[in-house]
Amino acid sequence: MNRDEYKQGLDVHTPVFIDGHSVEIPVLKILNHDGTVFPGAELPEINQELAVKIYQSFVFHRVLDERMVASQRQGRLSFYLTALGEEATTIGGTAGLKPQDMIMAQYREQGALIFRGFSLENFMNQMFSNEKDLGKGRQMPIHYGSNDLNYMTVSSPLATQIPQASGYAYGQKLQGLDAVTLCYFGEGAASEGDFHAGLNMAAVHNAPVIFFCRNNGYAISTPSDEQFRGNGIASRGVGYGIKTIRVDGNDVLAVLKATQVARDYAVKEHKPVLIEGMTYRLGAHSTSDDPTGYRTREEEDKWQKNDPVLRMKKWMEANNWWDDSQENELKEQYKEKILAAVKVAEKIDKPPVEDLITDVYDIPTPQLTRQLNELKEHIKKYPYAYPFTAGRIK
Amino acid sequence: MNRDEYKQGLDVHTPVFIDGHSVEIPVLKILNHDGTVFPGAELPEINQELAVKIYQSFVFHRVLDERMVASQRQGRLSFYLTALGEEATTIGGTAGLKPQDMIMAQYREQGALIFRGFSLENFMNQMFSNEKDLGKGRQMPIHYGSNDLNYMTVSSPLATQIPQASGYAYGQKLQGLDAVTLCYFGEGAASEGDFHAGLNMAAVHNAPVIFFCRNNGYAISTPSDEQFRGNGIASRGVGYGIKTIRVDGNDVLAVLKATQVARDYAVKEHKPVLIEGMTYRLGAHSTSDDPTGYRTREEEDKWQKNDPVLRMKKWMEANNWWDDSQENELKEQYKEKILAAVKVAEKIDKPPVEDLITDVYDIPTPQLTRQLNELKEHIKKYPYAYPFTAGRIK
Amino acid sequence: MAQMNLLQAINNALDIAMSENDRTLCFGEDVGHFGGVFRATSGLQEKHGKARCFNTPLVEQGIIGFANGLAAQGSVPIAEIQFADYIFPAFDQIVNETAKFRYRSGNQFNVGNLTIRTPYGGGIAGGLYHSQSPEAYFAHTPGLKVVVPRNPYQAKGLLLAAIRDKNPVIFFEPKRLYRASVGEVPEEDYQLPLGKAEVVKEGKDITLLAWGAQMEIIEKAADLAEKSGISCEVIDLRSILPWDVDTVSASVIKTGRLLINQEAPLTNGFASEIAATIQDECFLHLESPIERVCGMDTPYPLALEKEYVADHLKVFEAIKRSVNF
Amino acid sequence: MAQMNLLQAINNALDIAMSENDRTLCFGEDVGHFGGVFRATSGLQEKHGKARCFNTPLVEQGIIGFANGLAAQGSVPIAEIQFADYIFPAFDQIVNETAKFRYRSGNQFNVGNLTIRTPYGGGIAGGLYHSQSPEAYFAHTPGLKVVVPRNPYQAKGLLLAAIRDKNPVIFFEPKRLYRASVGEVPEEDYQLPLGKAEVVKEGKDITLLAWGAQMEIIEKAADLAEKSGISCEVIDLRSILPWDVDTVSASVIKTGRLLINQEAPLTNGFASEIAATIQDECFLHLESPIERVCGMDTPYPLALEKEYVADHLKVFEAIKRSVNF
Ligand SMILES: Cc1ncc(C[n+]2csc(CCOP(=O)(O)OP(=O)(O)O)c2C)c(N)n1
Ligand SMILES: Cc1ncc(C[n+]2csc(CCOP(=O)(O)OP(=O)(O)O)c2C)c(N)n1
Ligand SMILES: [Mg+2]
Ligand SMILES: [Mg+2]
Repeated sequence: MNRDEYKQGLDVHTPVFIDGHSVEIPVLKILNHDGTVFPGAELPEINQELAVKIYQSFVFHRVLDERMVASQRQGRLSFYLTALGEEATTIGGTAGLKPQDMIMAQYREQGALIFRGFSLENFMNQMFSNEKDLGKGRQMPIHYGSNDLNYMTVSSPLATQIPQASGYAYGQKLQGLDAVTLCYFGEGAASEGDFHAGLNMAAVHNAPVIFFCRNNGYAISTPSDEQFRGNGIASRGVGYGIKTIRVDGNDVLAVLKATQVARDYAVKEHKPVLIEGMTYRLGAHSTSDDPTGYRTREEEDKWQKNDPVLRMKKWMEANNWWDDSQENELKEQYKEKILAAVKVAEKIDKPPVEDLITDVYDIPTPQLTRQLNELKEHIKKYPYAYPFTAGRIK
Repeated sequence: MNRDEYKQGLDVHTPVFIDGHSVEIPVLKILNHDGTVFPGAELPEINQELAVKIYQSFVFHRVLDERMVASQRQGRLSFYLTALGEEATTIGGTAGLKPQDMIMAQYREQGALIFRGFSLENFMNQMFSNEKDLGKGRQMPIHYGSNDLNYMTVSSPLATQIPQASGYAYGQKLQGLDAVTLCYFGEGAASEGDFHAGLNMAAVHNAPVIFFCRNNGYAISTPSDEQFRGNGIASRGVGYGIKTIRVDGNDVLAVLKATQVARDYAVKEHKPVLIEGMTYRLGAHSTSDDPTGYRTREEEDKWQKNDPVLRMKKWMEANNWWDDSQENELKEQYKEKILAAVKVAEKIDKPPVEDLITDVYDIPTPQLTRQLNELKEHIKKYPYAYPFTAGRIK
Repeated sequence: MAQMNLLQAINNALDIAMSENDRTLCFGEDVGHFGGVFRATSGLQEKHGKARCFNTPLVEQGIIGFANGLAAQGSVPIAEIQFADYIFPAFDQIVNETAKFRYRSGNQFNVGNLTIRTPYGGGIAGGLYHSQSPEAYFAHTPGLKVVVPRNPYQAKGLLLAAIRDKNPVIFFEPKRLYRASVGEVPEEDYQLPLGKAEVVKEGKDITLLAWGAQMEIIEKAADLAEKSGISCEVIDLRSILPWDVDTVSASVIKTGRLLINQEAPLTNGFASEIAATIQDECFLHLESPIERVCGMDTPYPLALEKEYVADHLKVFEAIKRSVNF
Repeated sequence: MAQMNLLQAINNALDIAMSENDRTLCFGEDVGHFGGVFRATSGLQEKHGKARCFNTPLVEQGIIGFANGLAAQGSVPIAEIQFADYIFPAFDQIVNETAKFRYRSGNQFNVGNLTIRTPYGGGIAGGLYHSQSPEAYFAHTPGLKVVVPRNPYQAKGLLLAAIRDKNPVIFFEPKRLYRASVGEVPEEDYQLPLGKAEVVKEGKDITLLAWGAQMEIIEKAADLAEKSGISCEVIDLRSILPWDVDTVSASVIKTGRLLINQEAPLTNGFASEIAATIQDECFLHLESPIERVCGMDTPYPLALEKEYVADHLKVFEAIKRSVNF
C-alpha cells in the first residue's frame, strides 16, 4: 500500500481508537455437521476419486497415529505426536495443491505426506532412525522430509520455516514456475519473531506463498488466550496487507476450497495468502505430554463431537462414495500393514558410523575425517560399548 | 480475546478474503495548517505554560540540530542525527506523560529529553564522549540516557527496546505505580521480530505501555512501501488486540491529546496502546547519509510545507502566547549557549583508562583487573601512542 | 537435609527466591499452571500467584526482552527457555542487550537482576534440537555470567547465588540429570559461590576438568584410571564465565597434566579457552599437551549418540595418552 | 589489473557472480537502489534488475530466513547484514537452520548456495554497536564456513569462491579497510581457496597469525620486530572455519613460537581455538607459551578505542615476551 493511499483515512478531531472489533472475520464453512452442504455453498473442485483419496488418507492417518502411540507405549518407539482432530487442515490443504508445490511444515502435518503418498516404509524408517531413513537417523521421530514429494524436512525450532517459505516461493516465482509454497505452522509458533519476518517479507516481495495456520487452541499446555489477544491469527494478515481467509478447519471441503482459491490467487498474482484453519488438538501435545493437567474433559468432549473425519464420512455416504464395510476393511488392512512395517523397521540397522560426519558439509573437512578415524580406532578398542556400529567398522 | 468469542464471526459459504481494506483507520487531527483548531476538535489538556514549554522545546530542538550538524561538518563531532520535521511526535508525546513515566526511545527522540530538561552540558558531554558523559563515553553521539529523567539509555540495535518496554511496564504495574512506559520506534524498526514479540507480550500480559511509532516514511534509504504492505503500523495493532490510534504526527496538539488519552487508559486499564504518528523525516537519516540519492526534491518540498513547528506557532500567535521577537531572541540565546557548550565539552578530558573495565560487571572480574593492569603498564611504555590517557596513569 | 533430585532442588531454590522477595518472577513457555515441560516451576503459580509465575507467548526473543525490561525496572526476573537449543532466537537480546546494558549506560541502568534458566545437553535421545550445550556461545560475551551445576546440591546453591547476583546469569541445567541425579540437599537457604571451581577429588598425576553433566563422565574415567594406577585430580569448573583460572592453574602446576571434557563440539568450545589460558599460565609445568575430549564437530546426532559423545572410555584413553606422552 | 579499494573489489565480485548466473541475488537493508550504506552493492540493481537486487524490510532474522529458503530452492542468495553487530537477530536462522540444513535432512535439502556478507570490526569510532568482530560465535558451529579477507585482491577471490562453494559461507568484510585498503585486482574472474591460510612473509623466530583487518597490525609489528633482529613469519588465516591447521602447525614447528592477534575480546575468541589446537599439535616444538593479543574482555569502547585495541605495539611487546621467554 502506498503511503499516500493509507494516509487518506478519515480525519477525526476527537480520539477514536481501533481495536480487535474493528475487523470482522468471516469463517468459511461448506460442509455442515450432518454431512450436508450448506445452502449456497460453493463446492471446491472435487470428484469421487479425489474424495476417496482424501477419505482414505484420513483413515490411514488415524490408524497410523493410533498404532504409533501404542508402539511408543510399548517402549518400541521413543516419541510420537498425533494430529487427532486436525487432519482436515493438512490433508485438505495438501489436496488443494499441485504435486510441484513445496510444503514446509511444522511437525504435526503427517497428513500432508500421507496424501502425497509417502511410503509406509519411509514413515517407519524415519521413526526408528534406522539406516534406511531418508534423514539418516539424525532427527527425532516425526521429523520427516521428502525431496521427491516436495516436502521440506521438518526442523524442531518453531517458525523458522516461515521466512524460509517466503524465500522459497520468491525463488519459484523468479524461475517462472507454476508452483507455490505452502507453509504450515501452529498458532503458538505464530508468536515467534520469524512469523512476523516471514509474512512481512512475503507481502513486500510478492512471494506466492500460502501461510496456513493450524489454530488448534494450544501450544503444549498454553491455551491460545495466553498466546495472543487479537482476533485469532487471521486478524494479523490485515496488518501485513495479505489476503486472508479463515476457515472451519474441521470442514475438509472448506479447507480444500480455501486452498484451491488461495493457490490460484498466489500463482496468478504472485502474492501471499494467509489461511487460518480453526481446529482443535484433540490429543496430547505428544507422547511426552498429558493434557489432563491443563484442560477439562468437557472442552475435549465438545470438540470430539466436531470430528472432521466423521463429517466428511457422512457426506461421502450421502454421495454413495463410501460405506462402513469399506471402512472397516481398510482399517484392518492398514493396521496389519503398519504392524508389519514396525516389525521390519525396528530390526533394520542403525546408520553406519560414517554418517556421523557426512552432510555437515558437502565434503567432510580434514578435521572431521580425522575425528571419524579416531572414533573408529576407539570403537575397535571397546566394541562392546558401541554395539550398533562396532561390528561394521572396517 | 477468548477463543469462543472470535470464533463467532459470520459464517460464509463462499470464500471471502479480508485484507488491508477491511480496516478503516481514522487520523486524529486537531490543529489545522493555518493554526486554527478544527471545528469540533477536543483540545488536549494544555495551558499557556505548557504550550510555551512545548514551543520553546521546539525552538531549542531546531537550533541544537542545526548547530550540531554544523559542528559535524566542521569535523568537531563524529556523528549527528537530526529529527527535523518530526519534533511534534517526541515533544508532544513526552508532554502527554508524567515525569515518573519511563521513556524507552530509538535514537531520534532528543525532543523527549529536551522537554524533560536534559541539560545542555549533558547533551554535549555525551556527544563529545568526554569523562563527564553520563554514559562514560562508550556510545556514539546521540545515544543519550538519563536515570534522573526516566529516559532509558538508547542502544543502537533496533527494536530491542520494544519487548523491554513491555517488561518494564509490567514491573511498574506489579509495583502498583502510577506510571507507564512509553516506547518510541520507527516504522522501519517495526519490521523486526522484537516488535512482534513486544506488542504481543504487552497485550497478553496487560502491560501499561504506550507504543509510539514514528512513521516518518523512511528507514535510511528504504521507503515505507518497501518496508511493509499493510495500512501503516496502526493496522497491526488490531491483530494484537491492542487499542490503536493514528494521529497526524505533525500536529502537536493531536499527538498530545492522543498520548494523554492513551496514558489514562494504560494506567487505569493496565493495558497497552499503540499510537502511530504520521510524519516525515525531512533531513538526512544522519550526517553519514545523503537522501538526494533516493528521494525527490518535490517530495521533500511537500512535507516542508507541513511543518509542525510553524503550525503550532500560528496557534500560539493566535492565542497571543508567542511572537516573532520572542522567537528570534530565544534562538539567538540558544545558539550562543550551544556554541559555548560545544567549546567547553570538546575540551573536557576523555574518560580515565579505568572506565574501560568498569560496568562490564558490577565489580570487575579478576581477569578484567589483570587486563587493565597490563594495559596500564603498556601505556607507560608507549605514552606517546595513547595521548588521551597516558598522562593520567598512576 | 532431604533427598531431592535436580528438578526438585531447582524448584526449591525458585520457591525460596520467590518467597523472600515479592518482586521475583518466574516465567517462560508453559511455566505457569503446568509448571514447565520438565516441571521445574511446578506449584509456583499456585503458591505465588499468576502475576508472578506465568506462561508467556511462544517467543524467546520476547521472553528475554521482557525479562531485560523487568530487570532494568528493578524486578527480579527468572526467565526459562524451554530447551537451550531454543535460546538462539533470544541471542540478540542476550548478547547485545543483557550483556551490555550496564556498560553502555555508564551504570545508569542495569539488568543485573536477571537470571535465565535453561535445560541443556544430550543423552536423552533428543537429536540435534534437544541436546545442544551452547555455553561457549555465551562465554565470548563480556557482561554475562554463565553457570552449570552438576548435581542437586550444587544446583540449589548456585541458582540462589545466581538469582541474587547483581549481574545477569545464564544458568544451564543438565537435563539428563533432572531426575537421574538425586542427593542430599539442605532444605534451608544457602548459596555457593559463582566464579569458583571446586576440586571434587584430589590427585597427583593429571587434572580432569569438566562441568555439569560431564562431571559424572570424568569421575567414572578417574575410577578407571585409578585402577590402572593413575591418580586423577577432578575439578568441577561450575562457572564458565567468569572462570576460576587460579584453581585450575594451581592443580595443573601440581599434576603437570590437564584433560578437559566438554559435551559440546570441539572447535571453539569452552575447552579451547581453558587450554589456551592454561598452556600460557602453566607452560613450564605441562608434561604433555592439554587434552580436549569433546563432542565431534557435527550437529548432535540421534541414532549414533553413543558413538558421538565424549564418554568415559574416550576420557580414559586420553588420560592414558596424556600420562604416557 | 586495476586499482580497486576493498569495496570496489567486492562490488566487482558480486557483479561477476550476478552476471554469470541469473539465479544469483543480492539483498539486504538499503542494498537496492541505494547500493547499501557502504555502497558495496552500488549499481547492481540498475544492471541486474529490481527482482535480483533489492531492499528488504528491516529484519535480519527475515533476511536470513528468506535467504535460507531461496538457497534451498536452488537460487543463489547473497544476503547482506548491514553491520556484523546486527547479525545476532539472525543467529537462530544461521546456527540452527543454515548450519544444520543439509545434515538434518540427510542431504535431501541443503542451503549450500547461501553467502552472508557483513562488515565487521572497529577502528571507525563506532562504539560497541558498530565495531564487533563476531567470527568466534560462528566458529563453534559445524556446517558453516567463515571467511575474512584482508585486502581487495583477497576479497574478490575469496568472495567468488564463497559464492560458488556448495556450503553456506559467512563472509566478514573488514569495514575499516573498505576505502583505506587499495590494491591491484585482476578485472577478470578468479578464485582463492577456502580453508587455506596464506604465508604472507616467511621468517624463522616466531609465527604471527591473524586475519582480516588485523593483518596490517601484525605486519607492522613484524617490521618493528625485524628492526630488533627478530625474524617473523606472518600468516593470514583467511578461513576461520574450517581452518588450516596444517599450514599453521608447519610454521610453528619451524619457528617454535606462535602469536595470534585477534580483534575480538580474548575469552573464547577464535585465537583460543588456535592456541588449544597448536599446543597439542606442536607441543614438543613450542619454546614459549602461545601468545594471544586480543581485544579486552569488555564491549568495544568508543572514547578509549585506542587503548582497547590489539595494536601493533601490544603485538610487538608480546613478540619480545615470547622470544625472551
Ligand atoms: C523455538 C522453539 N521454542 C520452543 C519449542 C518447544 N515447543 C515445541 S512444540 C511447542 C508448542 C507449539 O505450539 P503450536 O505452534 O500451537 O503447534 P501445535 O503443537 O499446536 O501443533 C513448543 C513450545 C520449539 N520447538 N522451538
Ligand atoms: C538490528 C539493527 N539493524 C540495522 C540497523 C541499522 N540501522 C540504523 S537506523 C536504521 C533505519 C531505521 O529506520 P526507522 O526505524 O524507520 O527509524 P528512523 O531512522 O526513520 O527514525 C537502520 C537500518 C540497526 N541499528 N539495528
Ligand atoms: Mg497449537
Ligand atoms: Mg522511519
